[in-house]
Amino acid sequence: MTAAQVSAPVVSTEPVGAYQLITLDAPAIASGAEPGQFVAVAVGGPETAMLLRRCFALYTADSATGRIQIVVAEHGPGTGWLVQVRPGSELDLVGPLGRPFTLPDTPGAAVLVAGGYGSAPMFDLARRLRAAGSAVQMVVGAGSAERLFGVDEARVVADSVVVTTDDGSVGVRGLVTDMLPGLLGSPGVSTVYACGPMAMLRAVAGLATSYDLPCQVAVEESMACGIGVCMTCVLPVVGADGRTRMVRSCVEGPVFEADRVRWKDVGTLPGDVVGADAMDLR
Amino acid sequence: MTAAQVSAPVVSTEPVGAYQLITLDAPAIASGAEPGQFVAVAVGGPETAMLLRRCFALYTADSATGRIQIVVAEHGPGTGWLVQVRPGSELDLVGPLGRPFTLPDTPGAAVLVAGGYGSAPMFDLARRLRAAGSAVQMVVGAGSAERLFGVDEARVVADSVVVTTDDGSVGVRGLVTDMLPGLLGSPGVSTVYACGPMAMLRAVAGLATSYDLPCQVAVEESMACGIGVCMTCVLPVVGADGRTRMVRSCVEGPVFEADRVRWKDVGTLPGDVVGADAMDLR
Amino acid sequence: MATSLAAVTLGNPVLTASGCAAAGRELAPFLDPAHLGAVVTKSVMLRPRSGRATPRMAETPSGMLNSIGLQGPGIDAFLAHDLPWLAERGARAVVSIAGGSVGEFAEVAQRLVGAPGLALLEVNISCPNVASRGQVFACDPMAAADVVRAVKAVTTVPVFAKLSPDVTDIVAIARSCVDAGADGLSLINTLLGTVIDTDTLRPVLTGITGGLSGPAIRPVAVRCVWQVHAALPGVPILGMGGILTGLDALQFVLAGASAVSVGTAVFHDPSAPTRVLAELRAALAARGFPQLTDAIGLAHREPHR
Amino acid sequence: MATSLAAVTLGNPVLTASGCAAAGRELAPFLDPAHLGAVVTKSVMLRPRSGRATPRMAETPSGMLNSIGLQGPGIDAFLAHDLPWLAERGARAVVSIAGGSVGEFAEVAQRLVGAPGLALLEVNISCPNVASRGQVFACDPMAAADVVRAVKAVTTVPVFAKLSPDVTDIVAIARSCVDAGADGLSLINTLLGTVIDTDTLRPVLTGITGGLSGPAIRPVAVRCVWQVHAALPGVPILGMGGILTGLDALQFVLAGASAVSVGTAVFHDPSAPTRVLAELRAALAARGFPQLTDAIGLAHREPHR
Ligand SMILES: Cc1cc2nc3c(=O)[nH]c(=O)nc-3n(C[C@H](O)[C@H](O)[C@H](O)COP(=O)(O)OP(=O)(O)OC[C@H]3O[C@@H](n4cnc5c(N)ncnc54)[C@H](O)[C@@H]3O)c2cc1C
Ligand SMILES: Cc1cc2nc3c(=O)[nH]c(=O)nc-3n(C[C@H](O)[C@H](O)[C@H](O)COP(=O)(O)OP(=O)(O)OC[C@H]3O[C@@H](n4cnc5c(N)ncnc54)[C@H](O)[C@@H]3O)c2cc1C
Ligand SMILES: Cc1cc2nc3c(=O)[nH]c(=O)nc-3n(C[C@H](O)[C@H](O)[C@H](O)COP(=O)(O)O)c2cc1C
Ligand SMILES: Cc1cc2nc3c(=O)[nH]c(=O)nc-3n(C[C@H](O)[C@H](O)[C@H](O)COP(=O)(O)O)c2cc1C
Ligand code: FES
Ligand code: FES
Repeated sequence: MTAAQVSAPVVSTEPVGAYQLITLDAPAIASGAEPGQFVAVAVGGPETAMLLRRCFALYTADSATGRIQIVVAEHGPGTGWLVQVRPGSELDLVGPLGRPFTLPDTPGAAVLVAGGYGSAPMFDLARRLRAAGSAVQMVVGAGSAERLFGVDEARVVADSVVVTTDDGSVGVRGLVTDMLPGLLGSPGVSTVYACGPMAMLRAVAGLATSYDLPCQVAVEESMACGIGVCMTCVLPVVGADGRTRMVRSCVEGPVFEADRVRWKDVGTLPGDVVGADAMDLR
Repeated sequence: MTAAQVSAPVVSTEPVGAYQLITLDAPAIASGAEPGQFVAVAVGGPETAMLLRRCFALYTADSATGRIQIVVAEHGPGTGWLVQVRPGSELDLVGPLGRPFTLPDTPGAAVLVAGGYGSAPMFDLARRLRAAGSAVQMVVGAGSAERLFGVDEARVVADSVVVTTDDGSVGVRGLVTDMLPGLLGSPGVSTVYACGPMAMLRAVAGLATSYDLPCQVAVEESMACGIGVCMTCVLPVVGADGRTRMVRSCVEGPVFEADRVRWKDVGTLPGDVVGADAMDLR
Repeated sequence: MATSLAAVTLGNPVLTASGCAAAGRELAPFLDPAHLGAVVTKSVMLRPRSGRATPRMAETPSGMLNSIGLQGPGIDAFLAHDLPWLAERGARAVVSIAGGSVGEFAEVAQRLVGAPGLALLEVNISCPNVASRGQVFACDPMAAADVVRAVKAVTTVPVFAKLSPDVTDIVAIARSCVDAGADGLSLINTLLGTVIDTDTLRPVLTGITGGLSGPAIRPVAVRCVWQVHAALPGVPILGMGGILTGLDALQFVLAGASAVSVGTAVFHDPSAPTRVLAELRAALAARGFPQLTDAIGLAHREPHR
Repeated sequence: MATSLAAVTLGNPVLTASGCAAAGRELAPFLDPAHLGAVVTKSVMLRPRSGRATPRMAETPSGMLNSIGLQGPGIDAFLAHDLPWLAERGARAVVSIAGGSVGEFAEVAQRLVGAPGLALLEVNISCPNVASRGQVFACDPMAAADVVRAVKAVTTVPVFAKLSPDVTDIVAIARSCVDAGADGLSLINTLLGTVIDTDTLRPVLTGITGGLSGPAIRPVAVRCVWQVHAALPGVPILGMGGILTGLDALQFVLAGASAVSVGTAVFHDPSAPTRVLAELRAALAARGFPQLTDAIGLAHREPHR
């Protein structure tokens, strides 16, 4: 669906572990949004020095109630402002943005891998997968217990859930990727979805490839506009023609086929990227 | 007393006519502040694009309770932010700043002339004048009824009060200065104080001179620092030596002897100002 | 609110800025490109360009740095896919062109001859994102003039030279471009800036320096418009740099701009150009200007009314 | 956190900026000037100067314009009243000097010979507030060098030339000053800007243009420090422009500054210099730098650790 710019009343805002769960009244965004899409939020209020919007994955988007939810990790000044916003005030949102996860053509068993707040888009995805007849196994991990988001909900929406923490405070000590070899090798597993830090996505992508499984990942690149006009959010992605281009993650992503992303070249300019040869002109 | 920089909790904030009356807990400023002094308030919160503090005359400063009050007229974005600040939040203040009104050496009858929020410093001044044995007559004016501040309080602190509005919605239709010829000519009147827009101050100054009365005015010049380091807030003032200098209204004012200010030259650079001859060097 | 940029009359004076609206299509959910004065497209070069490695941006106080490196599809793909889309929607196109050599500029301009919907060429001689500072045409009056002359020689639409503020004397560059045949000037491109990441202890941008845009630079942009209009009052100016509101746009008009581009503001507010237009219209009406042209350069004249 | 600016060792690297702290006295309620690296005084000229007519300032997004016009008491009054106050309090003074001619610079420097507490001269060849842009020494490598040479000839303290960012090639100006004997460079002075009042329809400032300062210009300032340090790694730099926090100061240090000046931030927060110092100290400690000097220019080196 088409993106809209709306002023959305904050219905509620509450801490959930290390995060702030913000519920907004935004019917124009809620209707038609799909898992993996995101919203771009203006931060700082009037006369702010922070010019750029901040992007957040949609955790829920309910066209019936017109509400959406985002899960905000406090990081710098923009998210610092956002977690302080009080119910009743309005947030200026643009969304839904980006390409969502797509469901498999035929049902099977999906493994959903989430790191930290990267689990946010996974619950709606899990519901849709199950509604379409797929089994869902979730692996939810984070640095520590309070940085896990939605473990209880995972137990509801998934057929099985594995939890990991780096410090072992909850679940298995270790990384989500430590759990994957067992899971991805299980009979029936037919597809992988992942959302989380880039290093995790890269590792998941590698494992999915080694098990010959299709894998979709939602990446998180620094974005100035979120709508495809600025070209700041690119990463090297291999096209259908086999050639690599610097592709905008805000409109052609954030969800990509994992095997299309040139993971080890992210943040570099490989010489074989289309148009890289023109760069040394000057 | 010395100025301090403090983080002051907002005790209360309420609309009063066209203004917002803000009460702050700021003992370091309240103790020792005198009428005519002001505070410089940081506006916009963290990450604001508004770099400069906004200045407000102290309406009250109570060393017993540690509280101060300011009267804020919404003007642009800074005051727009300030009038929205909620009780419990903290404002970053510097004060008390500037030279206050001084009391006459011998008691007499003082006429206090105030335009709009310019009445704010006048009530404490009136109380001090009466405590020192002077009679106080107040002339309080504004464009319209809701832009009058403190008429009821004026009736308490002054021996007589005249109210004017440009539109005649309350009191006498006209300008405060229309009332002055009668008042200044009354027997016993020995001094004049004024605070309000520059045009009003200039007119009051002229009338005081014509009645040969000493007059102190609190001016309002655009201020970048409020503490005397930037030289933005100057106006041409005649010194004891008879020579005119560009004088900082934040530290050598905001209260000036009205007859020292070269009213018609404000906003210009008269050729006889000390150092004006050096300006055409380059 | 019609205005003209040299021989071109525009329905209104608010345009997008090059590099801040791609070729218009992505803004369609938020505004109708045909309702703008024109869409200024991302600078296009002869060949496809990958642009730089990321990170390509850093937020700064009231601004941002970008170091895109002129990523683009090249002139052929632009002509095949981008320009026709604008033309079909009835939007006017100001095509921004860039080049690594005088010849490349001329070649790109040549390919654009007769292109549908093309109203004007903006010659980006000032992009500070390219590695070698020595090669920024806009910093050298001669080089700037050479580009303008070469482009003028091949095109029939008006040519605007887009200048960099990072020069000692912008009027000298402006004059040189006008003497070489520029029909007008676009002022300003970004300022060169750097942000150091205090965690990695290295520059944030892969390119070390990037272009500073947004409200932070607005006073510099208004100053450039003021200086150039004062020196060359007959030369039309497309003003830009930090415009967020209609009153910001009015500052540029009063300083001497005949039209304005809204750039970085689009990232904050995708419908900014149409909002700025509405606000500018209201601001002019509130000040009693029967038409935009009455306000152009007015701040140079002694107090009126 | 000792650092040195040429032959001068300072107890710490945080100074005030010229024109943003007067001669230190007014800051005494908020900080102890002796606890700063040094107090940089408002540029002083030979004769008393009235400065310009008001309005002298305009707030801008994350910045401000000023057009003070170098108001000051003249060198004699400065020597009689201002410098002794700093010396008595044990504060080090960097005296900023300005002039309308090479001779005036030299004359002011001459009068300062042997003045108590004088640690260093900062030669303000770059103030953009003066009417004639043609006369800004900092925009011409030759004129800049002439001033430096004349000042060096009469003084024994180190001489820092303070450069303007409003030039095509700041490295060329820097090099010219260093070749003429400058012991170091202060980077940067304000950028030239204009704001139009959309109510009066005229420029806000009486002087039309003014100097843009504050966080808005920080990326430009860091870029200038970066470029000059890259070209002249042995030349000490006093960095400034938009520093509000210790991390801002660290950006300048990593880009190549040996010390920093805190200017406009003082208007927002009168104790900003001491706060910045504390924050910088904490930031260095958190990053494991045993001393400040280990961080100077580090961002130029390839990723470490
Ligand atoms: C598609 C997408 C989905 C995201 N979903 C979520 C989410 O569901 N929950 C959540 O907490 N965060 C999410 N993020 C990350 C979030 O956008 C950043 O944490 C946030 O922008 C940081 O802003 P700041 O002002 O707090 O930090 P600062 O570091 O001060 O931000 C400065 C600038 O850098 C950009 N930036 C900084 N960190 C990131 C980052 N990790 N990713 C992208 N841009 C960054 C900011 O947008 C801003 O422009 C998402 C990012 C993207 C691109
Ligand atoms: C000594 C002094 C005492 C004052 N007392 C009061 C008071 O008691 N109540 C009250 O409502 N206002 C008072 N003012 C005026 C008040 O400071 C301005 O209205 C306010 O700064 C406007 O800020 P803004 O962001 O809303 O408007 P903007 O116009 O957006 O402000 C932009 C800039 O201009 C400056 N500025 C704008 N208008 C004025 C002005 N009239 N005087 C000085 N600076 C200005 C601002 O400080 C700011 O730096 C006083 C001013 C001074 C100097
Ligand atoms: C992300 C980005 C990309 C830009 N790309 C171009 C470009 O390709 N060609 C060009 O002439 N200017 C380019 N610019 C400069 C803008 O067109 C404009 O001149 C500048 O950003 C100042 O305006 P603003 O502050 O409104 O953005 C770009 C600016 C940004 C922010
Ligand atoms: C009000 C004001 C007055 C200034 N006066 C001078 C001056 O007299 N001499 C000088 O060299 N620089 C002067 N400057 C420039 C500052 O010293 C500094 O170089 C510049 O403002 C950038 O730093 P900042 O952003 O921290 O203020 C002045 C700046 C301001 C804001
Ligand atoms: S964020 Fe602007 S193109 Fe993707
Ligand atoms: S406001 Fe800075 S000196 Fe008065």
